Amino acid sequence: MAGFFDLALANLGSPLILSFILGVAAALARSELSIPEATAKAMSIYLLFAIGFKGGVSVADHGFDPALAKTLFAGIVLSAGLPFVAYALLNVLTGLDRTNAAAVAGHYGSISIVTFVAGTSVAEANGFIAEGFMVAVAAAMEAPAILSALWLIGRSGSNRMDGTLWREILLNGSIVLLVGAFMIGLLTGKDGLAEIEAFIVTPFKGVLCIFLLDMGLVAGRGIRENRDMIRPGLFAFGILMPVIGSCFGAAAAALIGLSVGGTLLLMVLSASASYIAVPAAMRVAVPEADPGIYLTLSLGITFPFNLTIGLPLYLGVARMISGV
Amino acid sequence: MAGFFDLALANLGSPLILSFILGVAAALARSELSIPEATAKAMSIYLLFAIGFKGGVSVADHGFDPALAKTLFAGIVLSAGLPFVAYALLNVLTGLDRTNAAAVAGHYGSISIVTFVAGTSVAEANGFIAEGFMVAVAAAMEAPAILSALWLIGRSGSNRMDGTLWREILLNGSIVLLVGAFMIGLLTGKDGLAEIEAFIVTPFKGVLCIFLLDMGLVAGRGIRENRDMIRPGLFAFGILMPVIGSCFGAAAAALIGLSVGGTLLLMVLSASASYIAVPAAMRVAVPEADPGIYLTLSLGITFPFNLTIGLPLYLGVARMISGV
Amino acid sequence: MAGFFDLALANLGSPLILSFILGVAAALARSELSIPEATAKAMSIYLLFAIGFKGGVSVADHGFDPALAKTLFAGIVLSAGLPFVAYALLNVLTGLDRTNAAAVAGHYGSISIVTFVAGTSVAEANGFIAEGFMVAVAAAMEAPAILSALWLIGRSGSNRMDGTLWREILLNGSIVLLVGAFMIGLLTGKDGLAEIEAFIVTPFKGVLCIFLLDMGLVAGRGIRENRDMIRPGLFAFGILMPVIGSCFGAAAAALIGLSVGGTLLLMVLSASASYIAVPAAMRVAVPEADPGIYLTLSLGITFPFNLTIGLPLYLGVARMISGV
Amino acid sequence: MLEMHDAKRVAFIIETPMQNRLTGALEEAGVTGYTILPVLGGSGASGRWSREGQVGRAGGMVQVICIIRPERLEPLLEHTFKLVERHIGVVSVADCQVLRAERF
Amino acid sequence: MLEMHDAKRVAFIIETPMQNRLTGALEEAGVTGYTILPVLGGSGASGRWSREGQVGRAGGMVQVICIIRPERLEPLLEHTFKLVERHIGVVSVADCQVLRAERF
Amino acid sequence: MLEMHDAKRVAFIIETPMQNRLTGALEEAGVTGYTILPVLGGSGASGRWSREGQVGRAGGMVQVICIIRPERLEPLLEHTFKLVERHIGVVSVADCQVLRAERF
Ligand SMILES: Nc1ncnc2c1ncn2[C@@H]1O[C@H](COP(=O)(O)O)[C@@H](O)[C@H]1O
Ligand SMILES: Nc1ncnc2c1ncn2[C@@H]1O[C@H](COP(=O)(O)O)[C@@H](O)[C@H]1O
Ligand SMILES: Nc1ncnc2c1ncn2[C@@H]1O[C@H](COP(=O)(O)O)[C@@H](O)[C@H]1O
Ligand code: NA
Ligand code: NA
Ligand code: NA
Repeated sequence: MAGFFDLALANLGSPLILSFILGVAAALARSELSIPEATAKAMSIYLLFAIGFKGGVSVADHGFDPALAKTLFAGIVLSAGLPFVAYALLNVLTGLDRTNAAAVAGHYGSISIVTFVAGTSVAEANGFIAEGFMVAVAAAMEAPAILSALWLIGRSGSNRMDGTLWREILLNGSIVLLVGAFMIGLLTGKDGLAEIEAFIVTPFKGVLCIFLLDMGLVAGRGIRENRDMIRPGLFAFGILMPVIGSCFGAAAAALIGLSVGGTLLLMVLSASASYIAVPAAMRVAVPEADPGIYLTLSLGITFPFNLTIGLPLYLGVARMISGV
Repeated sequence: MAGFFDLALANLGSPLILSFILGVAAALARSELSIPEATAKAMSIYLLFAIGFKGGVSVADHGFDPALAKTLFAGIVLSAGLPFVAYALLNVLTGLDRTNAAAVAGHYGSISIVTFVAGTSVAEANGFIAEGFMVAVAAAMEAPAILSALWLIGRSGSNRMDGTLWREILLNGSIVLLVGAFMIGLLTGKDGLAEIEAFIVTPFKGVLCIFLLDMGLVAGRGIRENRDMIRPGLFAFGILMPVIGSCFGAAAAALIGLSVGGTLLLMVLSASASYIAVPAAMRVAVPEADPGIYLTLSLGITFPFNLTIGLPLYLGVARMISGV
Repeated sequence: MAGFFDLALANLGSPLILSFILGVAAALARSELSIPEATAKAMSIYLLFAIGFKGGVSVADHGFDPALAKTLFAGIVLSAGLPFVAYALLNVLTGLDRTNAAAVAGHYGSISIVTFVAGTSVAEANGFIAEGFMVAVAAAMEAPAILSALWLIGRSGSNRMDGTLWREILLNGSIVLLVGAFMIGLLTGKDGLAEIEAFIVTPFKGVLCIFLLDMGLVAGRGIRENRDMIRPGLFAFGILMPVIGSCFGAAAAALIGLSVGGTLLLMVLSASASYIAVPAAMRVAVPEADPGIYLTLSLGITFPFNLTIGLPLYLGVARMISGV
Repeated sequence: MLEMHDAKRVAFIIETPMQNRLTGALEEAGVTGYTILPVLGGSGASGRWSREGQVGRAGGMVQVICIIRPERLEPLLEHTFKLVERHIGVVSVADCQVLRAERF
Repeated sequence: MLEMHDAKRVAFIIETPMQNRLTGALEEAGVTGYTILPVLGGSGASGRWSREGQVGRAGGMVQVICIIRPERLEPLLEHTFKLVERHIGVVSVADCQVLRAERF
Repeated sequence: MLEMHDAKRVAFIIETPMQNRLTGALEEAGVTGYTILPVLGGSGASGRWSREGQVGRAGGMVQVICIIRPERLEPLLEHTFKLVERHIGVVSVADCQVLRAERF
């Protein structure tokens, strides 16, 4: 436990988390500080490209790992299965109606790529390098949860999906960029990395700082405007669900035999909730669900929780499992 | 004097100043070259974050300096007091009415953070490192001048400020970012800096080049469109006032006993005029004042003067005072 | 020939080209991946500034080269002359009317600066450094082709140009930035470069990757939306014309006696087609010409061809000519 | 004087993820002319939002404007009503006049 | 045909620093529906400006649009007049029609 | 009630490279008040386009809006017709009302 508190403190004292906290504080104080939309989009493109590319290079470097297929499969099962866990928990903790509960549940099966990136940073800072293919697992976990959410809404759910929506989900910008950059990294390997390392590796953490500052501003604004909505039951769900999700992730990682870094990342993917791909799909397919609920939960509660307390917690568990 | 000319030439021959001149020239020639608004905002966020962070790290590194409180106090007095000097000078040199004169005066008590950043660059290029807390002084000097300006406009001035405006001024984006990054730097110290140095230190000067190119474009456009407005009296004020301001800054620095770098920066803060925080406040509280006058003066005359001639001049004086 | 295939494969396997291909593939698959307009503009400003600056430093470093004036002259002749070649080829291969044929022809006399930048990258990757003044040649080749195009449209062509349009063409953003940065590099030389090298040199290739990803997205979208328009004759023109243009460039380079790098770049400039300066001028002066035709040709066919097949081909020829 | 013709200006304020579906429905209704304007923020029955409070495209909105001949209004509204009805947003119609009616 | 209801479309072009004050005044006047559009530049009695000539938010403008029931026009204008009168900018009102009048 | 005056709202959707020429023509026609709005994309006789599909300024469009006194409409349209006629784009005119007519 002492180890966890040290980790948690070290985590909280890093420029990354402090930048996020600065953002939240500024938004709560109603400062007009803001990052232009184009800049935020540019940073997220940079982060996705960099992390995808590095993952690909790492796979190229270590050769094909039989765990890759297993982890991909586990990721898809987790993404499709966790919404059912979340739905059950929501029924216990909150009074959300079926539609809203299902919509929220879908978010928790899917993933937050920024939490994943922050997890990679924490892993590396503690000397654990994850399997490069975890990037591909992240991409694979984006979409299945959406299907489960629609199934939970009811039979009519399937009618809500048309071909266009399918294409939009499977080819959404972040999946294409992540997988595309992964493939480029895989094809060009260490030589390719050497060419653009000064761009995608060296300044990475600094860019992530500014990006987390923006996430803090957005999360803080969400909290401020939806504070009436965050009743105790929802709040408890936003904290409990990631912890429960991470346990499923940890179990899967232990079964597959992932490294400490890989275990941490599979836990993080399971624990994190989507705030880009799933909300966009829900707006189209389930317009009657209230975005104020699912965005506030995933962005205003679960994301900050994972970033500040979740990450060191999950790392502690990942180390325990691996006995490191 | 020979020393000053060498300095001035070296300053003029740096890529930073040449980029600014390129921008002014392009705008005067009516080229459609322009930097997107989002990019300019992103660069200013980067510069504020970097300079705030580095200031905080430097304070963390050198420990608490008793001069900090004194300089903060001096900064606030300068910011609140210089508008009265400016107002008197405007009455002598120009025929501006009370409202416009007071509005202009407010700008000269407050500060230009880009001039401050350029001053830091010049100080470092000449081997002088300023006290890290000067960043906090810069933040403290943004707002007091606004109060003085409103007081100068007359009794009714105080009615012009409501709670919202107060919050907008004190929590404006650049103050929050500067102070927030300063605190992060203070908390994380050298270790934090090491993590993100490749982002906030290494490419800093290059980003500043492009930012100054943009400032040149904006200043040049302002000069072109308001050239009728720049009568000799106003022009003389735009040049004289920064020199006078810098003398007050130099006197305060000498009293406190700041280093050469710190003296230079307090002079620069006193000499520079706001073109972000104060204009925004004036538009709300004193809409009848003409932005064409105060923006042209601060951005079109004083900013270029400080950047090209002022900086080497102030550095010469700062070295003289310190006998270096 | 074996040498060419090796070169072509190496070129295709670089992260730069793979990023471009990723962009094209994403657009063809109708992914909603996109780079914000402000970010794309910011990257192009960065690339132009960096390449101009480095060119200026290189000229400052090597001293005045008598080949400079000759190459500038050759560039202007190529830019003004190639539209006539293109016009003749269009008449043979396609059924375009006079106006559209002339508008297309103008694009092929002018240049694509991104192709030029990619050419520089390929040259350097193969150990050939081009003459620094090639940047100035690129700037000089932007505009003359527009005059030839207007002349081809007919007598009335000259009436289409007013003073405003002249100024817009000659002072368009990319010319001003390229020439301005070149001058700054020339004035500040190696010392100036040292100050901002970490910004304009180190991350250059990485930025170019993301920029080419965006170009791929734009080119792919253009191909998708205008696929009906691309009949065999136009397609053949889009492939043949750059090859023919490059031969003229090679001949001029051989006459002047440029280095391998310089020869490659003059070939690339001749082979590439404008998609910024010339389309803007055509929209104003020849609104009846169809942008769907000239943009699809230059951006959807010739640009990808040059990037993937053209560059290694031209490098092979440039080495052959120089016997290296 | 230049001859002007009566027309209708229909303005949709609609969520970004619905944009392609709306323009698709317009095309089905035979409307090929429209313009898409960016929206910075707004407020309505479903609360307040601003573009700066967005990560990704989920929450943003756009404005789609079509200028059409008066007789096309009814089919246009009918083709788009299903989309508009289920989703948050606003539709307004105003009279206007255009030159060159043959283009609409 | 779908039933349409008469409404008023009020458009304010106003300086960015006044945006929150204007939307606050709208809410005081009981108007909760509005949309904010970006403005690139313009020209008026106080001269010309463009978004590219801006550092910071001092000089920019935005357009705020509200669609309201006709009977709400007068209170809306009265509540916002003070703000609009002292500051540069333009207010225009036009007739329009909306579906689903109950939402306005 | 605040007194309102009749006015005309003219909206031009026009290619970005023509923007300065259009505002110049407006100024020649004695119109000094106008506002320029960004346009994200659109579709018309000349096909579809979107701002994301642009490199450089060649293909983008903007919307220019002028609110004028009714009697200024004719000279305005006459001065701008030549520009608008040769280039792609749309002009529409609508009735509106303004406060403070002396400013127009
Ligand atoms: N009365 C109105 N006037 C103008 N825009 C509105 C109005 N009502 C709603 N909107 C816009 O439509 C969006 C969604 O509205 P709603 O469906 O009412 O939540 C809002 O965020 C506004 O941008
Ligand atoms: N007649 C008008 N038509 C359209 N926009 C206008 C008009 N007059 C002023 N504006 C807009 O309002 C801003 C301020 O106008 P003014 O208060 O007249 O300086 C201008 O920059 C324009 O964006
Ligand atoms: N009927 C229309 N309604 C609204 N915008 C239109 C309409 N027709 C054309 N536009 C706009 O004007 C641009 C050029 O139109 P066009 O000249 O018809 O190709 C289009 O891309 C649209 O942005
Ligand atoms: Na999850
Ligand atoms: Na000052
Ligand atoms: Na060419």
